[in-house]
Amino acid sequence: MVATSLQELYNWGRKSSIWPLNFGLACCAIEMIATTMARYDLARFGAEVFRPSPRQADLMIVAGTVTKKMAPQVVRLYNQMAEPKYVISMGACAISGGPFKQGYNVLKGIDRYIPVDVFIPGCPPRPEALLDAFLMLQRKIDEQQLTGPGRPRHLQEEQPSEFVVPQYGQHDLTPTRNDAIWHAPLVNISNAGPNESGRD
Amino acid sequence: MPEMIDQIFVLLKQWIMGYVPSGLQPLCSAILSVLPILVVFPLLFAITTVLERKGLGRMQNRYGPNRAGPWGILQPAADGIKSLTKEDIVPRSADHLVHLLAPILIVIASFLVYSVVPVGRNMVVVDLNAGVLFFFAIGSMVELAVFMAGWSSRSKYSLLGAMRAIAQMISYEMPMVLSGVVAIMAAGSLSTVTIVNMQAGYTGIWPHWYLFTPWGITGYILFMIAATAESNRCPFDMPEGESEIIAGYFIEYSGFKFALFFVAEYLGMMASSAMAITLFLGGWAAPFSFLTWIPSWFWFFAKLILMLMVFIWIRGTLPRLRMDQLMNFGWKFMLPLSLINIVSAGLWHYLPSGFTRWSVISLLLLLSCFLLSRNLRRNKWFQERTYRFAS
Amino acid sequence: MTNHMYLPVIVLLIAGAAFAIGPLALAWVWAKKFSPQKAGPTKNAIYECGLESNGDAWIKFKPGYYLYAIIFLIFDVEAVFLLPFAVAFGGFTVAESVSMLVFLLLLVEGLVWAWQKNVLSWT
Amino acid sequence: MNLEEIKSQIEANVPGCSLEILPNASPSGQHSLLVDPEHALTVASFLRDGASPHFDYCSNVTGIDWPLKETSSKQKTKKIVDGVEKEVEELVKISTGNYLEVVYHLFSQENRQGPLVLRMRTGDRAERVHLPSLTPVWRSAEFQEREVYDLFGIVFDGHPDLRRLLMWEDFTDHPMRKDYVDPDDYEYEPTAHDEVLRRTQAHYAAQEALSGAEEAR
Amino acid sequence: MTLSFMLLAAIAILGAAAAMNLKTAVHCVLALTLGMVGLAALYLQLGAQFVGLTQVLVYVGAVAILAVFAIMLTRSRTGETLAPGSVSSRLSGALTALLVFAVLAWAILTGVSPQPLSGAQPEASVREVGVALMQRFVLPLEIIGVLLTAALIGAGVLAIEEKGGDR
Amino acid sequence: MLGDGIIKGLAETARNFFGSYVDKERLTTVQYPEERLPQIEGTRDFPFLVYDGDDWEKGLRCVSCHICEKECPPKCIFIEKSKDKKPDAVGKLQFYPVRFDIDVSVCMSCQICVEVCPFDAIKMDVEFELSSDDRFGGLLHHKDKLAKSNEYYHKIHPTEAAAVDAALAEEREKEKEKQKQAALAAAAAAAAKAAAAPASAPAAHVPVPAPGTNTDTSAKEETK
Amino acid sequence: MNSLSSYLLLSAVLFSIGLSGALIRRNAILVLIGIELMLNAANLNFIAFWRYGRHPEMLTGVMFVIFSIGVAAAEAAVGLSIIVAVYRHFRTTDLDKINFLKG
Amino acid sequence: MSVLTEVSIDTISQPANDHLHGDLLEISMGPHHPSTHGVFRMNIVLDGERVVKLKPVFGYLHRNHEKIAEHETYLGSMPYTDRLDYICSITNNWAYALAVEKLAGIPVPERAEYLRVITGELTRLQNHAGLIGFLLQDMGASGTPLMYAFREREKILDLFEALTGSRMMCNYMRFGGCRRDLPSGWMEHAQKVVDGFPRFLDEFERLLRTNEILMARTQGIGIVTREQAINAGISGPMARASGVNYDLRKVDKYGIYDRFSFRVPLGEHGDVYDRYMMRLLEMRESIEILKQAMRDLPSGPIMDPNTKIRNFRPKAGEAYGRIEAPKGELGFYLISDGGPNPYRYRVRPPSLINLTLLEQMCLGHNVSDVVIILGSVDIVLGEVDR
Ligand code: SF4
Ligand code: SF4
Ligand code: SF4
Repeated sequence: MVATSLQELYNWGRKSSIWPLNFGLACCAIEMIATTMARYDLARFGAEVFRPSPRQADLMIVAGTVTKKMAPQVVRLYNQMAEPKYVISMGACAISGGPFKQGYNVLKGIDRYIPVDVFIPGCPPRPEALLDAFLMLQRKIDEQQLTGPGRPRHLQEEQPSEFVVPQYGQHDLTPTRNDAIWHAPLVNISNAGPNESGRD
Repeated sequence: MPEMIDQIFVLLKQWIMGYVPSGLQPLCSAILSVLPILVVFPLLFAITTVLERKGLGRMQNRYGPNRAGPWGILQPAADGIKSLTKEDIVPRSADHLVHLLAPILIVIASFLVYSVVPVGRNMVVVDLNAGVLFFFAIGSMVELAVFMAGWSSRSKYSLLGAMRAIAQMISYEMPMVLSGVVAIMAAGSLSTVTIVNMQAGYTGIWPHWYLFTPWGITGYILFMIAATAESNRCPFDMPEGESEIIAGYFIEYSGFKFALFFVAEYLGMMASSAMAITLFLGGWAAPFSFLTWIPSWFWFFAKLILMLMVFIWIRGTLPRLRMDQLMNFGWKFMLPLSLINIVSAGLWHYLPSGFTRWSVISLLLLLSCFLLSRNLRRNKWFQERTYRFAS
Repeated sequence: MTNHMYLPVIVLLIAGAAFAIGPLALAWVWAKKFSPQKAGPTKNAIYECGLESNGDAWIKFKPGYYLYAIIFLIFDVEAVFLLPFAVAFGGFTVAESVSMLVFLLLLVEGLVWAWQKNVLSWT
Repeated sequence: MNLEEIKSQIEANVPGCSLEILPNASPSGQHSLLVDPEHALTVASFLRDGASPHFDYCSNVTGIDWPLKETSSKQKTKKIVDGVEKEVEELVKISTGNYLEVVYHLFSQENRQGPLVLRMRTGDRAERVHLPSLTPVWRSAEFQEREVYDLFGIVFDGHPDLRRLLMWEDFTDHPMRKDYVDPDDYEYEPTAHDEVLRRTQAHYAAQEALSGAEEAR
Repeated sequence: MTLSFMLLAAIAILGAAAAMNLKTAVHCVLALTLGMVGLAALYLQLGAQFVGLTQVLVYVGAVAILAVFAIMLTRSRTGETLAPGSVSSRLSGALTALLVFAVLAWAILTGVSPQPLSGAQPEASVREVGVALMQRFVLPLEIIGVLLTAALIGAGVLAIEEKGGDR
Repeated sequence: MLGDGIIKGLAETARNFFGSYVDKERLTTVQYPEERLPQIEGTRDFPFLVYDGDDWEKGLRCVSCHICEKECPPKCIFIEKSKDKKPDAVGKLQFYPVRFDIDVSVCMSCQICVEVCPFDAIKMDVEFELSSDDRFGGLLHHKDKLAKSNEYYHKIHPTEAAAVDAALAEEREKEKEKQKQAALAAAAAAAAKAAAAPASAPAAHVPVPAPGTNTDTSAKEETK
Repeated sequence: MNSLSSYLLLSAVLFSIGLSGALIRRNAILVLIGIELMLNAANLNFIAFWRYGRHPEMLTGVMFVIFSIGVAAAEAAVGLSIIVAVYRHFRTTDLDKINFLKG
Repeated sequence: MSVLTEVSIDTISQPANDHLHGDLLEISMGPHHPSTHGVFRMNIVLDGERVVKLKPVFGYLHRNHEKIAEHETYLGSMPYTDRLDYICSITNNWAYALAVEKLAGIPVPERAEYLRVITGELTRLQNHAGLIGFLLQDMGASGTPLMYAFREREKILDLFEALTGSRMMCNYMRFGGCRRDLPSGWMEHAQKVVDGFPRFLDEFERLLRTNEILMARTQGIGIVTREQAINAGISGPMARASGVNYDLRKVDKYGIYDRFSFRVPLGEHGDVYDRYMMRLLEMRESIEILKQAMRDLPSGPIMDPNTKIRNFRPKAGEAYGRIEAPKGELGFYLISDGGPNPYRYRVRPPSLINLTLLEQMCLGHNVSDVVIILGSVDIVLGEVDR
């Protein structure tokens, strides 16, 4: 009884006071800013306190293209945030490199280096889509357990709280992905790409 | 009956004290006087944060927090719970002990100043003979705490922020003290209670607040500006200037330690406002003689909240100054003006009362204000401009 | 008795300390019980805009800050003399007030000097 | 403004420089002036200060990669085969390119004219990639030349601060060159095409060796 | 010898001792402030409220800040040794101090005759201080005014040279 | 005098503060999950496939011509063409996609696929609440998720859908006409050839132009 | 031991600590701090004597301390300025080194 | 290559009269910094708070736009141009369309030209409004000016959404015209927005134009003289703040700009205040243009009928097309080899080149000035790094 209400209180507190990191990367950041503005007003959820220092922020909205040059900084910022911390990957670029995924300097998804809680597709996602994702994150937080094996990562002692910061290499970042958290799903090859007969 | 309500807390305390064995009486009395402060002001802090966020929202055509609890009033509670359960990070290279002590010290200092604030008739923790001095002396501890915070973090931005903060605080502490001196001269006491009592009378329906004298209003405005600077509020929030030095001296603080800085900032702001109310706005005295039936503590808090609203209003409007301008303003405008204000308060005392004294002193103050501000503006880079157009 | 007079202040001091330390202790307990602290090399490094910070922050600082502190110190002491004067001001003769004015003017002279020497302009 | 006139102006004032007008077939009609690198700086200063109109504004600086391109075409030549003169069709290899080029778009703000398109070419694409920097003449070239250096690998002599502009310092390639191969990081592409598909499949083949294929859909 | 005296004395001594022994200059200043606050509290306890608060205002609010600035200003890039000097100089210094203390303690313990409190608890109210200041101590006041101005200008001159380099 | 500009500014914020209680202009917030902005007709978010009729598998207009796949700038469409054919929206026999995937984690909502599709088979949706915590499964939209009915299309883009329907109807008419002509011709030919042989189902014999050839496209572009 | 002598004793302790610091520390700023400490020890004496003296109403001790604080502040300002100025010349605040450099 | 060694800030020698200064403090502002408008970084060396050296570091948003465009069709690059200067997608479209039209010699119907002017000027309005909001945000105003600016911006974005389907990434122009004609009711709506806009400007001016703090903060800061501005290739409002009378709408008269009467405001001092005022004044002129264009909008086709959308292959050749984008001269330099995709595709980004003088502008100023100087340049990282 006490444990559940404690858990409820904990979850309620966390979800009602998610302070995002003041952090924008590209076009999506403009929509992120628009979300905090009068018409959409992220402040209604208590989340307008954009903290410029990662120490005081709870949520990192990766809004925009993560280039390879920027990726180490993003990971370092994430590492420097205090637990519990969440990541919303906003926009096509942050999820997968998006329209720029063919670029040599574009990271194909920030989830290669840090764990992401919610992905928002869109280029850029509408402010409402960000709000929707934010609500989704709140729901996720609400479902988290304080104890037991199902408890979230930040409550588990053995789970890492910081991840490998990639280094600049001669041609690419090293490592190109963090294998501990990112696994490409296995896909049947014949389905992975168009078979030649299907093309004209 | 109005007296009853007015003194309800005092009576309550006396009633409780009646049940306490006499050996414990002093301690109990102390605890009972301290307890309300510990409850009321943090609560007020919480309310102020919501008010600020909602007020700013309204100024900016939006609602502000309205989801946590009814109308969002539980927002601070959520923030508190969140901060409490957040990880506490101390940078490796930081000075751990000082890093820990800084937020504690700043909160202690912010609380201590409330011991001399009279929040109502007969409602003050201690009526110190040198109450105002106590206020300033304890207030100056904040500077040290800020320095400790910025220095111990060993981050470049925090150090910059701390240096800015100290430079700013020491520059505005003088005007703050000196502008308070006029009220002390008039009241003839450093005791906050006496100062308020001196202002509690009425002429007709008009109160005897020091605000309603030329030197009083000057002093009040100077005091408020200095108080804004002391509590690092906009437009003097350079020490934590987000857009410049990220978060200033508390950049490396996380979790509840950071929250403590937040608390201290608001407590400091409220304390300065409370002192301004005490010195110039008649403390708990009602604004009109026919309103004296409303309890004194109500008036105090009404005034306090009003002043906090002004702080919020200013924050919602103004951009911040630059460091050198801030220092210039402090040393070249505020300080001389507050000195002149002291002199004019002295003159006021020696001049015969009546219209002459009013006009002479007002003129003196206006003139010096004008001259000083002209001196500030006597700058090529401080002018309105007209533009040409090519077609 | 003096001691009793300061008792509330002491109580407030302790209470203020408790207000600060209590939650910190609570947070510590929470961290112990539920949410383990996870220190790490990057996490506990200095924040500098997402880059690795190089060079120490504890450097020799610019003298500009120092000048203000000197003037402030002098004026602080001045205030110390001014306050008792202000308290007793009501009973003073003009001559006594003038002597305070002279004191003030002496210091103002220092201020004017500093002003003119541009000590007061921040670079 | 006429390119011919400018050319003759330059020739009159900068002795020894060799200029060439490169015609542009597109409807834009922006023909360009090829300058030899040795005299480029002098020509540039002349264009800014001496020429009429003054080209005081250098708007755009960019590089172009022309890799060696061998086109072969059939040509009929007369040849003596077996002592008999015959018309023989022969495959003639024409190789073009194999140089890097910088293009400057100059305008005159004073007379509101332009663009004057100035080009310089390097000797080849590997060794002789040095060109004079025009930043001393037009400050606006500073970042753009750095960018060209970064992306194309043209080294501008006389540039005040020639570092990579966009990529990190340890990066060794010049990605805007036509023969640049970008790093292979297509481990996963749900809708892969062409080259990307090939690479993705390679990754999957490696993965499949590890475990049984599993439907991700 | 009340409890409060013991406590405050302990704080003062602790602060002073720490100020003289810590390795980091900033720590020393912070410790000094602690000692000063302890002293100020002792003044309060002795009924000299105004003096006690002045002590806090001047030492914590101003002198400590100034000292901290001076430290920040004189930090050398190479880092500096704050450790006390050689063993011999340390020893001689400590011995001298001890000797002085012994003499003082002896004088106090033998020389001070037990004196009754003169009448009631004296209170130095601010008003009295003010009256005394303006009536009996006018001359010292003006002198201190001159002194302060001189100090301001003197320190300023030293500092302006400092600043001259910027121009 | 120092401060009048500041006071003007303060007055402005005060006006907005009090205005927010009375004036809609000064309180522009739309409280999203409960309130929504009115749908703007032209809005585009992600593409979807239009189908006619009730059965989405049968009614898909897409003929798997791979044009959109090739033109999509970030290459986020993947189509697998069927081996067999079935009649399409206009009634012609066409291939259909056995697999049609759009990776919305890449799609940049540029609408180029819509522009180039000669068959009005792919259109832009207004659905934006697609957030997911499943990186790989949640954001790769397959045919079943992409297929939306023509009625839905009418609901979200009424004007555009009406125009498309009109164009399609016209084409259908044309097609019918053509088929009729062909049938007539066939019938005539058949009649002329030999009255003995009974006319078998003529439509099945109509030669179908290869999908994806540009003949349709150019016609399409002119109508646009 | 009576109250007065305990205060005096405390003052003596503080004085000795300050003295030892002033003698032992090599950093000029810390030496100055030591001197400050000694001065304050003396102030404590004045207050104690005023408090337990024969004529507390004369306020002499208190006034003395107030002036003493003023002087101490002036001393600190000038002293620290001199240290900074010296630092400017010798690049160090280490008194031994300063002596050495001078000699 | 020896030149590759970085000229690191660490190698800056201490000034000779070292003892007269404090130590130099080297900090990096950005790439994660609240006021670098994205992932821009400046390595700053501070003496106290005064900037003695500043080196911008680019590339944190280098998205390889040019390389990608070499593999895309001409049409396929159009949506990518939206993402260059992601605040003003329409003007980017326009510049690109203009360059392609030059390259291939495509005429544009009159109505389309008008639509381009209307949308382009609306873009300028929302860009400038946003910019002054951001500038004041950098100056420390807690969001209020930015909120007001975005309130107006949202109205314009609504117009864009109704016309082009997207709020930010309009992808509106095509070679030889525009993609979509005005939907019904759009014009009335737009008229309302444009008519209401001066109200916002008045409000904004009341809020801040004569504000003492703003004047004190911005005047005399980050001065660029006329000659420097020209030589450094600075364009757009920033150049005009320095008194350079060079507005491509007047110089090139591209599109149909010679049909509108409007004025070009010019500054004298070239400081931050002038740059701020340039934007305010330009907005008023844009409103004038908008009013004229909306009044005169003719009917007719919006696309050149002979232009192909797919399989567009211009003849071999090259062209440089430029327009006056809100941030300055935005140029596209295209080389065609006759294939379906450009052989070389180059963007001349105004933001990047306007930063050329950043160090010079900031030297000797305060850290706080650096952020507003940067803010007044009006950069968008998508364009700076491409
Ligand atoms: S997803 Fe689109 S809008 Fe967002 S950053 Fe990438 S390109 Fe820009
Ligand atoms: S272009 Fe149209 S018909 Fe062709 S594959 Fe794409 S959606 Fe289907
Ligand atoms: S909208 Fe653009 S990116 Fe998305 S599928 Fe269509 S063509 Fe591709």
